[in-house]
Amino acid sequence: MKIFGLDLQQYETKKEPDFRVRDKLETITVPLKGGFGTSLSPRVEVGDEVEAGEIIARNDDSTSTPALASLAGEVIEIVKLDSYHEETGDKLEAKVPGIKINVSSNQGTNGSGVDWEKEKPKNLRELLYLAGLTSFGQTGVPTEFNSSLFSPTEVEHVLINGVKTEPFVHHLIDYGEEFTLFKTGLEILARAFPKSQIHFVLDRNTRENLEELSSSQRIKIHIVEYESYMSKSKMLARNILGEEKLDEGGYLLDHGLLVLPEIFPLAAYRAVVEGTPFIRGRLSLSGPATEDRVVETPIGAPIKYALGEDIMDKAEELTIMGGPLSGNKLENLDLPVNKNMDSLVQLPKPQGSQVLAWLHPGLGKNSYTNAFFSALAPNRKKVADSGLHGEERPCVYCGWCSDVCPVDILPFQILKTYDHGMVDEVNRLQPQRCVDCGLCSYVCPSKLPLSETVKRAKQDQPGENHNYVEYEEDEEGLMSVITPEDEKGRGEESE
Amino acid sequence: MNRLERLMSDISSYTEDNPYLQHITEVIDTVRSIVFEPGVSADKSPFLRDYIEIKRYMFAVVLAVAPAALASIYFYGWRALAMIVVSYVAGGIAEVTFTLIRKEEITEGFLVTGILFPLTLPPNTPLWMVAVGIIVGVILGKEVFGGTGYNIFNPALVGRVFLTTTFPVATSSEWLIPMTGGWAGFKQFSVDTVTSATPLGVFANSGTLAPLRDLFFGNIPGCLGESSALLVLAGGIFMILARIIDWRVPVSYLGSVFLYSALGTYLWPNQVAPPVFQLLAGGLLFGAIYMATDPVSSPTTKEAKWVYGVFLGVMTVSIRAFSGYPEGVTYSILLMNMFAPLFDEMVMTFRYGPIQKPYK
Amino acid sequence: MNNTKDIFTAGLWEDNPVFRQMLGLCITLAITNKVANGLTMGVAVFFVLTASSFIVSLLGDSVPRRVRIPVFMLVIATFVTLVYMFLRAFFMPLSQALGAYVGLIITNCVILGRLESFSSENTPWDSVVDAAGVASGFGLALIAMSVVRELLGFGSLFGVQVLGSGWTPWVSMILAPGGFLVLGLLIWVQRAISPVEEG
Amino acid sequence: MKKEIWMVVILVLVATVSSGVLGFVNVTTRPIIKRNEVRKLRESVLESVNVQFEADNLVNKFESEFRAEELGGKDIYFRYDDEGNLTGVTFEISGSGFQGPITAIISLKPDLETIVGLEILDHQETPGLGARITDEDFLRQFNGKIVRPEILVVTDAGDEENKVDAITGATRTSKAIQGIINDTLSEVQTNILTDKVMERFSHE
Repeated sequence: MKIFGLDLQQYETKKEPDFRVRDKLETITVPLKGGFGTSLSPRVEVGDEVEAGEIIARNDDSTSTPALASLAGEVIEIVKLDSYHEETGDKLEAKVPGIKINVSSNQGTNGSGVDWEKEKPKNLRELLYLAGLTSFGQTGVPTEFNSSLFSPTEVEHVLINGVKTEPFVHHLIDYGEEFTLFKTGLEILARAFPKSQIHFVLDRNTRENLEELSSSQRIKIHIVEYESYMSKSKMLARNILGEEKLDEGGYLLDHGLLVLPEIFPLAAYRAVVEGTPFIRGRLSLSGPATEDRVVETPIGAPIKYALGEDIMDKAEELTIMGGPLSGNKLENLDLPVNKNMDSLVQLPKPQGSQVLAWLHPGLGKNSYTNAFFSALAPNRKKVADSGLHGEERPCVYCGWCSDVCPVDILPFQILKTYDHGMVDEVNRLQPQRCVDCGLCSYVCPSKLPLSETVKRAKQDQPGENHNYVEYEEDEEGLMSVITPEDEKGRGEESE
Repeated sequence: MNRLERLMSDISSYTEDNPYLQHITEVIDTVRSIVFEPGVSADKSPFLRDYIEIKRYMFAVVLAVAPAALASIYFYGWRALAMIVVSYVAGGIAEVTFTLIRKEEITEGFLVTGILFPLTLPPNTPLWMVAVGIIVGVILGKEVFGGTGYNIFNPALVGRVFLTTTFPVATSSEWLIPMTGGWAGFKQFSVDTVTSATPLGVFANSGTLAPLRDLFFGNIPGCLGESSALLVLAGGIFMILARIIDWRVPVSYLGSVFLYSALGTYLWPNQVAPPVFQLLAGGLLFGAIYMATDPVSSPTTKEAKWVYGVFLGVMTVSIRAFSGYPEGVTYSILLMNMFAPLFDEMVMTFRYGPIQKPYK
Repeated sequence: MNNTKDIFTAGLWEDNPVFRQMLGLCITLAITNKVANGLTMGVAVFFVLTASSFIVSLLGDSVPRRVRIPVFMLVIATFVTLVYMFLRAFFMPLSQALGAYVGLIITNCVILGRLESFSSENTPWDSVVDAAGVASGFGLALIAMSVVRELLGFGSLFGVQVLGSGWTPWVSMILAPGGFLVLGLLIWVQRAISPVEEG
Repeated sequence: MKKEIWMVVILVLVATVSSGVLGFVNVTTRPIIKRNEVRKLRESVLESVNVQFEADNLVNKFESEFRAEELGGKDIYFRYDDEGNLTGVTFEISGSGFQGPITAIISLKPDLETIVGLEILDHQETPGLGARITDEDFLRQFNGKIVRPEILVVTDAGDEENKVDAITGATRTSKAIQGIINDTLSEVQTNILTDKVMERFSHE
C-alpha cells in the first residue's frame, strides 16, 4: 500500500479469469470496419454462400484491411451498424456497413500453414494481410498492400503491448499454456519485419519467468511498473523513443514505432503456422458488477451473446469498452464484436443517498488522498463504482491533477486557458504530451472534465496529427473515411 | 430513497416550479447535496472517479483545525466558541445572500473560512466585530472575485486585516492571558486577565523572550488559534498526510524564517528574535499551515511553492524585526498572494518556454 | 446634444466623472474622509470647472490647436490659485485639511477633459451647463463617499456626532484603504442602478 | 507665419490677464493669510502656557506675555514676570512621526527641564489613532513632567515624574512624540539655550 501515491490496485479482483470459448451462433454480423482503415465495400451479395475465413470485403484502392467471414453460412443482409467515435466515445451519425450471415456451420477453417522459417518476409506480411490482421496499430500494420500509411521499411521497432494495468482488465493471453505459441508468434513477427527490433513489454504482475524469451537477439523484453497509465502506447513509446521525439507530436510510426496488441503474436502464429485467419477475437469481461472471464468468440457475434447471457442481468450497470479510466461507454450490447475490441468492464451504478457522505470515515473507499481513513484499514475491501461522488465545482487549484500526471503537464491550467479560448497559452502548456490516462479527472475533487479538455486541446494542436481517423458520411448514410493520406495532405496545405 | 430524501427532493421541485420561491432553489439544492451524496454516474471517461470531493476536502481542514479550536476554548472559555458560531452564522448569511443576488452557486469554501477566521482574532474581539470581519472577508475577499476558486487573497486574512486596520484599538492593544490547569476555560464563559502584549510585542518593546516551553504548549497570550504550537503542528501533519495541503509551502516558509532569523539574530541581535522563538511565537505556525497553504490563493506548481514559501519567510521576519508591527504573518501572506500567479507563470515559462505567438 | 437637461444629467449621473469615467480619483481618495472636506473640494471644483469652461468656450476657435493645452492650463491655474488663496485667507482650517490637493485641481483630469472635449467646441451656455453637471457629479461622488467614510470612520457628519458617543470608529474608513473600498462599493452601486452597456 | 504670431499673441494675452488677476488677488489676500498663520502660532504658544485669551485680544495678550527672539536660527519666545524675571521659554519642536512630520510647541520652565505645556501644531498621524496626540487628555499629562534624564511615553506610567501614558493602539506615534521631545530638547539645551538662559538669570 502506498501512502503517497495513487494505488488503483486496491480495486483489483485478483482471481484468475475464466477462459471460455463461444461458438454456438445462429447469425453473425461481420463489421466492414474494425481497427484502422477505411470501411470496405462488400464483395458478396445477399444470398451468397460464404466459407469460414473467406474474404468477403476488400478494398485495395484505399487504405484498408480485408474483412473475413468468421463462420460459414449464407449472406442474408447488408446492414448499417452504429458507430462510435473511437476517442470520445460519442455516437456518430454515420453508420458502418456490416454483412449479416446466417450461420450454417460453427466449424472453423481447414486452412494449411506454411513453414514460416523458410518464407520470405514479404510473403509473411502478405499472409498477415490476408488473415485480416493488418488493421491493428495506430496507423495499421505496413505491408506491400495498402494496409497502412507507412511502408514496411519504415518500421524500426515493433512493440507488443502486454501491459494491462487499468483496473480490472485481464490479459487476453494465458501466458502459461499459450506461451510457446505466443513466443513463436513473436519470432514470426521478427522475420516479417527483418530490419526491426521486436519489443515485448509486460507489467510486473504478468509472468515471472522470462528467460526463454530473451534467448533471441531480436526480441527484447521490457518490464514496467504496475501503474494505470503504463498500458498507453505513447507511454511505452517513451521508453524506446525518448521523450523529445514524442513531444513533437505525429504518429508513432513517423518515428518508426509500430505498437501492436498482445493478441497479435498469437493471431500471427495461427495465421501463418496453422493457416487460420483472424476470425476469432478475444474479449475480457471484468469489473465489480460482473463475473470475470475471457471469451474467445467469432468476430461478428453480438457482444452480449459472446460474453454469455448473464451479462444481460447486469445490463442496468454501466458497461465500458476498454478500461474504466480511458474507455468509452457502451450503450448497445447488440453490437457485433469487432477486431479491435479487447475488454469490457462493468461498473455498478453508485448507490447514492448516503446521508452526510462527507462525514463518513470511508474505510472502504480507495482515494488518492488520505482524507478518508481507508489508509488505516488496508484489508478492507475497496468499493468501486461509476459514481462521480460529488458535484462539479470551480477549480480550487489543489494541484492533484498535475501531481498524478505521468507526463508532467498541468491539466488545470490547460482547462482554464482552453475554456477562455487562450490558444497560445494552451499550446505553450504542451497538451500533446498527454497519454490519455484519465488520472487527472480521476483525482479531481471538483469533478472537472480535465482529461476530456486536455484531449480536445491536444486535437486542436497545430501540426498534431489526429490519432484517429476522421469520418464523413457519404450519400447513403454510410461511413466513409477521409483517408489519413488525404489528411496528411490537407495538413501540409493548411500550414 | 428514504423519507427524508424524498421530502427534500419534493421541496426542491416545488420551489423550482413556484415563481416566488425559485430564487431559493439554489439553497435547497445545496442543502440537499450536503445531506445526501448525489448518485450521479460519470458520463465521460474516466468512469472510475476518486471518492474525494470538495465538501470532504474542505471538511478535512475543519477536522485538522478542530484541536486548535478546542484548545482555544480551553484557554479562553466558551466565548471562543461563541466567536466561531458568530463567524459561521454571519458569514454564512452573507455568502448565501450574495450568491442568491448574483445568481451564482453556493460553494463549500466557506466551511474553512468560517472557522479559520475567528481563530486568527484576539480572544477578546467583540462579537459584532467578528461578524463585520467575516462579512467583509467573504464578500470583499472572495465573492466579488467570483466566489470560491477565483479569489486572489485568502478571505479569512482579508477579514482579519480589515479588522486590524479598522479597529486597531480593539484588535491589537489588549490581549488576554490564557487559563491553564484543570478544566480551565471549559468552566467559564470568558477570561478577563488582561496584558498589553503578546510575546512578539514584548520582544519588540523590551527584547525579553518568552519561555519556549510555554510557546510550544500554549500558555501565552495571542490570537485564539495560535496559542498552542503543538496542536497547530498536529493539524498540519494531519493535513500533509491527507494531502490536503502541500508540505512544500510550510516547510519552505518555516525553513526560511529559521535561516533568516538565525542570520538576523547574529547580525542585529536587538531587532531580530532567535529562530526557535520566531517559529513558535505569534501566528507563524498557524499562518504557515492553514493560511499560506490555501490552494486557491497560493501558487500551484511545486517549484513556485518553494519560492513562495521562501519569500513569505523573509518578509515575515523583516516585518517583525524592522517595521512598526510586532507580527507580520498576515501581511506577508496577503502580499505574496498577489505574487502567486506570477510565480506560477515564471515556473511555466521555465518549464515550457514562453508563450509562442505564431501570428504576430 | 442641445437639451440642457440632458447635458446636465449626463455629467451628473450616466457619465459621472468618478463612478463612470474613473477620473480625478487621486483627489477623490485623498480628501473624502470628512464631509466638510468633500463638500469644499466639490465647491472648489465646481467653481474652477464652470469658470474655466466659460472662459474657454468664449475663447473658442480663436485658440490655435497647438497651444490649446497651455492656454487651458493657464486658465485653470488662474482659477485654482484664486480658490487656493481664498481658502487660505478665509477658511484656514479647511485649507489645511485639503492640503496640497487644492493646488492639484490644476491637474485634475476631469477639468482638462471637459475643456478639451466639450467646452472648446460648444457654446458658452452649453459649456457652463455641462461643466455644472460634471462638477455636480464629481461633487456628488465626493459627498457620497465622504458621508459613508465620515459616518463609519468618526460616527459623525460635518463633525457632529450622529451615531452616538459609543460608536467605535472604523479607522480604516478614514485611511486610504477605506477610500478604495468605499469607492469600489459605490461604483458597484452606481453600475447596479444604471448598468453599463456592453460593447 | 501668421499662425505662429497668433499663437504667441494668444498665449501672451491669456498669461497677462491671468497674472494680472492673480496679482491683484494675491495683494488682497496675502496680509490675511499671513495674519492667519501668525495667529495660529500665537494661539498655540499661548495655549501651551495655559493663558486664556479672546479672539480679539490675541495680539495684545501675546505681546504682553512673550518676547520673541531669534537664536541659532530658531524663534524662541521668552516669558517674564512683572519684575522682569525669566519665567518660561517656549519654542517649536519637530520631528518625524509615524506617518509624517509632527510639529509642536513646547513651553518649559527656566530650568529647561520642567514642561509647562505642549501643543501640537501640525501632524499627519492616523485619524482616530495617532491623531489623538492632539487630545487635551493626552497633552495635559505633560504639564509638570520633568525631562530628566528623558521623558518616557509608556503604557502604564504611574505617577513617575518623567513618564506619561501612551495612546492605546498608537505605540509608534507615542514613541515618536517621546523621541521628538527628548532629541529636540537636548539639542536646544546644549546648543542654543543654556548659555543664553544662564546669562539672563545672572543678568537680572
